[in-house]
Amino acid sequence: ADNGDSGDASDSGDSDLITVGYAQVGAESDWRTANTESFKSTFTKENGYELIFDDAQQKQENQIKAIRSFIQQGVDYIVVAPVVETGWETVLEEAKAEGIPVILSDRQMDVSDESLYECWVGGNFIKEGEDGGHWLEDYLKEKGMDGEEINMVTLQGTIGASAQVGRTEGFANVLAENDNWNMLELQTGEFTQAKGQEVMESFLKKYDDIDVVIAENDNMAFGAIDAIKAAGKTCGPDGDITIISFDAVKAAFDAMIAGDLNCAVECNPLHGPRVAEIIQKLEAGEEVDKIQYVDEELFDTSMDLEEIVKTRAY
Amino acid sequence: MKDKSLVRRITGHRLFMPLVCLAIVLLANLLRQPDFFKITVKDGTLYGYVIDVINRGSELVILAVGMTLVVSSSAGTDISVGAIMAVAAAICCFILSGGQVSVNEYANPYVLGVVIALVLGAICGAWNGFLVAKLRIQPMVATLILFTAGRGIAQLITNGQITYIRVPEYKVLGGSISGLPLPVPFFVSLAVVILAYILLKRTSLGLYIEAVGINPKASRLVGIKSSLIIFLTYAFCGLCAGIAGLVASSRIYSADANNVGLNMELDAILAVALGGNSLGGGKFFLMGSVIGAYTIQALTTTLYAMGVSADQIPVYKAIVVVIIVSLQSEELRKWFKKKFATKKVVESEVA
Amino acid sequence: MENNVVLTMRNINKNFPGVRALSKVDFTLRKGEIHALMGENGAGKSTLIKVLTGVEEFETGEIRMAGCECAIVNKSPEEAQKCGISTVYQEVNLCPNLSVAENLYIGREPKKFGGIDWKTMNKNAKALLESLDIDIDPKKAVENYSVAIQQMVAIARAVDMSAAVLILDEPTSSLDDGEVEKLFTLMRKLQKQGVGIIFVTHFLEQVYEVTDRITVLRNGELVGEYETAKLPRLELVAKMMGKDFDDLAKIKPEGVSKTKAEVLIEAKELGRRGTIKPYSLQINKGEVIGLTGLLGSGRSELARVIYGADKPDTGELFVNDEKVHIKSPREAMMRGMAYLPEDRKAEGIIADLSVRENIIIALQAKRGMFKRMSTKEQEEFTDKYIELLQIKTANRETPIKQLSGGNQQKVILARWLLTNPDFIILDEPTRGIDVGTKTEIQKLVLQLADEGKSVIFISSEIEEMLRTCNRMAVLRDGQKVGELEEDELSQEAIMKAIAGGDR
Amino acid sequence: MMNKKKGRKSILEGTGFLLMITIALFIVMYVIGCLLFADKGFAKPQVFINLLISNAGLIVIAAGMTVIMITGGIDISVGSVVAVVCMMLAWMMERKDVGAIPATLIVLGFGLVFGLFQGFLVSYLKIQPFIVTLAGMFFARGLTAMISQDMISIKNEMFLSWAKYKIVIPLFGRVNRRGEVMYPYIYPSVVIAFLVLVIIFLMLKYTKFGRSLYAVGGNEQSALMMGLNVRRTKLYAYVLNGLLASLGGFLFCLNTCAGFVEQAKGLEMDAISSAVIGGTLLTGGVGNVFGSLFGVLIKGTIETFITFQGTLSSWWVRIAIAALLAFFIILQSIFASLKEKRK
Ligand SMILES: Nc1ncnc2c1ncn2[C@@H]1O[C@H](COP(=O)(O)OP(=O)(O)OP(=O)(O)O)[C@@H](O)[C@H]1O
Ligand SMILES: Nc1ncnc2c1ncn2[C@@H]1O[C@H](COP(=O)(O)OP(=O)(O)OP(=O)(O)O)[C@@H](O)[C@H]1O
Ligand SMILES: [Mg+2]
Ligand SMILES: [Mg+2]
Repeated sequence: ADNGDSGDASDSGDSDLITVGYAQVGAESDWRTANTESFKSTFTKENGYELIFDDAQQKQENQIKAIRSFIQQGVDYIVVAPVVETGWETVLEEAKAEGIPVILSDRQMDVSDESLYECWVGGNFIKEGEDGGHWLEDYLKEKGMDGEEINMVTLQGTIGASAQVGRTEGFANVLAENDNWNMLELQTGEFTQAKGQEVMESFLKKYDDIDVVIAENDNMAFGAIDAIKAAGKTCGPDGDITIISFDAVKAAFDAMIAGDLNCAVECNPLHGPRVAEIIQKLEAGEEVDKIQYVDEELFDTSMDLEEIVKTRAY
Repeated sequence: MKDKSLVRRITGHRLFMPLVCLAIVLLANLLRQPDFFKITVKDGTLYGYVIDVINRGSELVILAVGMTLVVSSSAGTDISVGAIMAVAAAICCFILSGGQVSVNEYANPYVLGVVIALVLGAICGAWNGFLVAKLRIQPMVATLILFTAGRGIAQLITNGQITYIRVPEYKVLGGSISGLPLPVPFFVSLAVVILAYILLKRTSLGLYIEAVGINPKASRLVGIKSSLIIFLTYAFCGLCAGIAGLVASSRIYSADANNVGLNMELDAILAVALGGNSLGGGKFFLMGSVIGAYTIQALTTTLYAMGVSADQIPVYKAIVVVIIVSLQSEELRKWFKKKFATKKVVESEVA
Repeated sequence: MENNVVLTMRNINKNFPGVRALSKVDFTLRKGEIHALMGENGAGKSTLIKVLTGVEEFETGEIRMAGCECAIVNKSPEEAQKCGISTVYQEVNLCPNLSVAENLYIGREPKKFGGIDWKTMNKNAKALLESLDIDIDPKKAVENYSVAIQQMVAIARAVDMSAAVLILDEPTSSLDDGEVEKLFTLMRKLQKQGVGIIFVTHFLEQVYEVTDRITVLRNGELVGEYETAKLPRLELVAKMMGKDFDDLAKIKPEGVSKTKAEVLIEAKELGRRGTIKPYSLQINKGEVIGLTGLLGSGRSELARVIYGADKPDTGELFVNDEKVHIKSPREAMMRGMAYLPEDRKAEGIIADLSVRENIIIALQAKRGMFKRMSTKEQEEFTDKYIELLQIKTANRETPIKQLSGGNQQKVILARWLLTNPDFIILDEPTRGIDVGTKTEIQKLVLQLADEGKSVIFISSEIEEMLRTCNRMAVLRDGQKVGELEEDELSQEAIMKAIAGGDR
Repeated sequence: MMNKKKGRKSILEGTGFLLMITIALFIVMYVIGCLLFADKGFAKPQVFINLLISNAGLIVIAAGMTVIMITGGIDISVGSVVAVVCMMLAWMMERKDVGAIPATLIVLGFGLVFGLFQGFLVSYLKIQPFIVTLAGMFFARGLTAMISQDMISIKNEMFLSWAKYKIVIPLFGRVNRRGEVMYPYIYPSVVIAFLVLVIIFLMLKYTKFGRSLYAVGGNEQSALMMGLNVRRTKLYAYVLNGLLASLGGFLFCLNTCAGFVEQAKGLEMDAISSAVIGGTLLTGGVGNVFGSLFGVLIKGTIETFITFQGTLSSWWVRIAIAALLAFFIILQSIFASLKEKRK
């Protein structure tokens, strides 16, 4: 790497290693842990990298501090999985002034000047929401219920989180196309099982005729399943209530195999290799696309889940 | 004349205001949505919003018991209880799963997991107690350490994963047993309350705790080991957090280091205050705290039932809390009394 | 209003829950007069003062001050100060964390460039304290000084501010004779300047020394107002108590010298760095030992290291010839000791607990946590001592903080008597206690000694000590400088020993 | 002889002592950092300056917290107040086209009113500060969500120009990877934070109000009986704190330029622990704003340690922060008790 500053980490020790500073959100979910693991296993010394990892404990201030620290440590690349989309202008300009390229992962950033970062890698939450919606359309058709009045409720994620916003919006797009779908209520379960359960309990008491539950992550879906069972109802492919969930962690496969969950839309956390690819391109001086989606799938009980789960990394 | 004194005895009782507050919250429900009080039977257990309050409030009740004693003896609050819950849940699940992410049968005996979780909870409490009683660090600061580290320790134990124990018996503690009319957590909290009550009333521990909380110097001079008492209350509080952690973990048959007991410390402190206890230490009313805990849960359940968005709930909660504590405010009561009294004088003069 | 009257209170009524603290009380204060407010413990003296200065509200009545057309009601001490009333309350009220100088001048700090002028303030404070012969560093926090010094600081503050009325509620309770004399000089000076002074005390001598007039309260009711010169002592006492009072000069059975010389406690070179220099002391069974010395001479400290309230760092202690290591008050207590502390508010009362709990707590602690005394037993004990010491309280469940100062002291005394100790340290036990009870307490001390118990008795009142003590240890500057035996005890000898002339 | 001993003792006396320990420990810690991470450039001036830049808001909030803690109170609503202030700024400027200056004035006014309300409940209705401000915390956080559940980026030019205005210090220049000379720089927020510190310091030391705060915290009953207006003093303290919290929120917003519901969660704990590390007692009567500044810097240094270390797992980060915090608090308590013993 180029230099000029005597204090830069790139000069000391193994100067041929590429130093990458990764500002991670935290470890608030299994998804996140898998995401971190993906980076840690990709950016190893063997692969020619030195990774400086920082955990922001879900606080944007901490991430800003970390980026400033990366700048001072003279890293070659900064990768950020922003806690939130907003408020990055100042610190990104500081990075730009130092000439350090920034790559975003998972969530996007809302900045006025797109040249402040090189590119973004992540899942498409809106598409995930739409996928879930389309799956439901097909499923209902299959069951011959496409004309009927369908009552549904949504367990939203933490309000304002990208995943919540995107999935809600995506599903709403499909909802708008189906006049017979009736969204009774949206309430946040804050992405946790306990809250999801509590909110679902409340829904079940309020509405007698819920047909579909949209849970914006797996954990809330698990909570909802318990609440439904406690209320003396059933769920899953053979039950009264259809449940769609997002993320598709391993536990979700277990739930689908157990017949409690209908469908899980994947949200792929394995961003590390993709980011490494991008860095190699940038090192080679190539242009990269601004937006890079990772591949995501959808799983439901009609598939051979037992086999699929063996191949899953998280 | 006699009636009046009875009325006064009732209204003067220290649990009167907390009970009134709980009643008001419930009454508001009765007006807004009568089916709040509808109770049906499902699978031999009672089912309804009120049962939810009793069920969901259990952890809070358990925490409030421990918190009451801590507040009383040390005039400070333990802000680490939420984190300790996570630690207890994590260690229990870790032991029962033998380190796997998800298991369908116990890797170790259930009792072992529970006992170690409770012991660890008590040890966490003891650490807090050591800092407060021996090193004389201010309670909130002392417990800030575990508040910060607790969830980290829990994640360390579970290696950052949510550990699932998919064994039906594991769900019992946080669920219900058919034949039992009320959910199990209620009985757990009942047991904790009774245990604490007996401990405080059958021995002179309650008196010691109050004395130490009011005047530690004087207490030392009358032969009470002030620091030991403070230490014990923290250890007990840790134990309570451990129990609450187990219940919370059983509800989701897993250990979620980030979310078990999240923000529970604040609700627990609030419960203590709503129960008419002073956060300045000294005299305490255990039953007041229990009522306070149910008041908070009733409020939360109500707001959910009304469909208030979860992130706006705090606004309503704040308003209700301010109204409740204002109702309990000595100053406001004095002010009303004065107004009332002058009015009466004027009336009698007219007559 | 007569034109030399500065303050009148008419028909003042004040109720506390369950207690009628003041009922139809009248009070008149004239210009340039020192007016004693007398009464037994719980008669309502402090309450009257608190009502006047706005600490407590009153139900009905009227307060007028010279220069004001209409009746005034002070809502807070702040307003009272604005009316020209400055007050020293019964319990010392200073901010422990602030420096002496700040405590003297807070609320009226000298200013420079719009900000507080610390230099001038410290200089003024030094001067003010020196005028009272108090040699302390005004820059140090008040909490570093003993109760007595704090009391002097509070007095200095009030005196310095006094405009029309100065109120002193038992200011002399922890002062020694020298300090009291200084205070009187000051009071006389202010009197000449036309300040009206209200003076509360339980010391009859002091009343007759400085006051012009006496108002007597009993049970919250006004007994009457008298000119001091025209009211004989015994009559005053009778008025306060509502009954005749037998002369209390001779309570010590003369000539019954204690022949038993069985040693109960022996301290050898016991000391604590920074507070008390190593000393040796023998305490025999059935003996009352007095500790005497000037303010801050270390009397309290000497006693505290025996009880383990402060840990000694040199020397040895023997109880019944057995060497003991007392590391905490609890251990001392288990060996049959008891300690009534000097600072009632900080170390004695447990404010929010009831009278009952305050009385039984020491015995309960002695018995142990799991041997809880039954409620019935607790109530019996409490009632017994309320009766024995004539504690004035609405009932046994009243929080102790609602009792008058003197009655609080009785509760603490009851607490220790209940533990039936072999050896009891009484640090200023009669502080703030009325004449009648004071005699009772002195009798009690002698009775304890008769029963073969040993007592350390600390008091600033030499007469009281003379009446009760068999032997006295004299302290100066944290050092025990001598002992006076029974036959050497006289006012003169003690004064001499304290002053340290020939020793 | 006694007197001489007393004179020497008084150096260690009073509030200055804990502050001295704090400063000394901070310096030791920083030097250790410089040695440990010498190869990574810990010793660069900008690393230190970044501590100030990133924590400007916290410094002001901790100053307000110090004032409250001196009176023996506590305010756990400040984190939420910051959130609502940021949200209001963002919402007003982006959604309602309010100018940057009026928006700033409005949020400062909001802080004042918020403080007034909390102060009223604490001082006139005598409700426990913890509970009042807990309710305040809930309220402000919920209010944030009510204003908008979106994340709003601030794009207002004037506001951004405040946020990005670099005040360059023409010393210790170095060359960056593009070959340009870079000087250390600060933002205006740092200057504002320091101004606030100095003003609060002077107020605490040289005004009657400032001293009354200490008196009330030392012993409320005594302060009342000495003729201070305890209620008003406390009320003003909360009003001042409300103002400082909103000003802190404004500085915080200059750093993040955005408003969203989850912002500044847990900031109150940072402020409280900073004040405590700086020698302010939760029991009241003792405290110093410069102590709180060092408290903030120490916490910042601990975090900087961890970012420079750069390999810790998420959970180890929490544990490491707590361990360093524990180490610091315990050390401080040992020093304090040694001093107590010497007395
Ligand atoms: N805050 C209070 N609440 C209830 N009762 C009180 C309170 N303060 C005083 N009393 C009662 O009022 C009566 C008068 O008390 P006060 O303090 O005026 O007595 P005093 O004459 O000053 O006695 P002492 O010489 O012991 O100080 C006492 O019976 C006391 O118990
Ligand atoms: N004039 C003084 N100047 C400085 N310090 C003093 C003075 N008087 C008392 N002190 C402080 O008080 C301490 C001793 O007070 P102590 O309470 O033991 O006195 P005492 O003999 O019991 O008298 P009393 O109980 O009447 O106050 C000393 O260690 C000293 O710090
Ligand atoms: Mg009195
Ligand atoms: Mg003494």
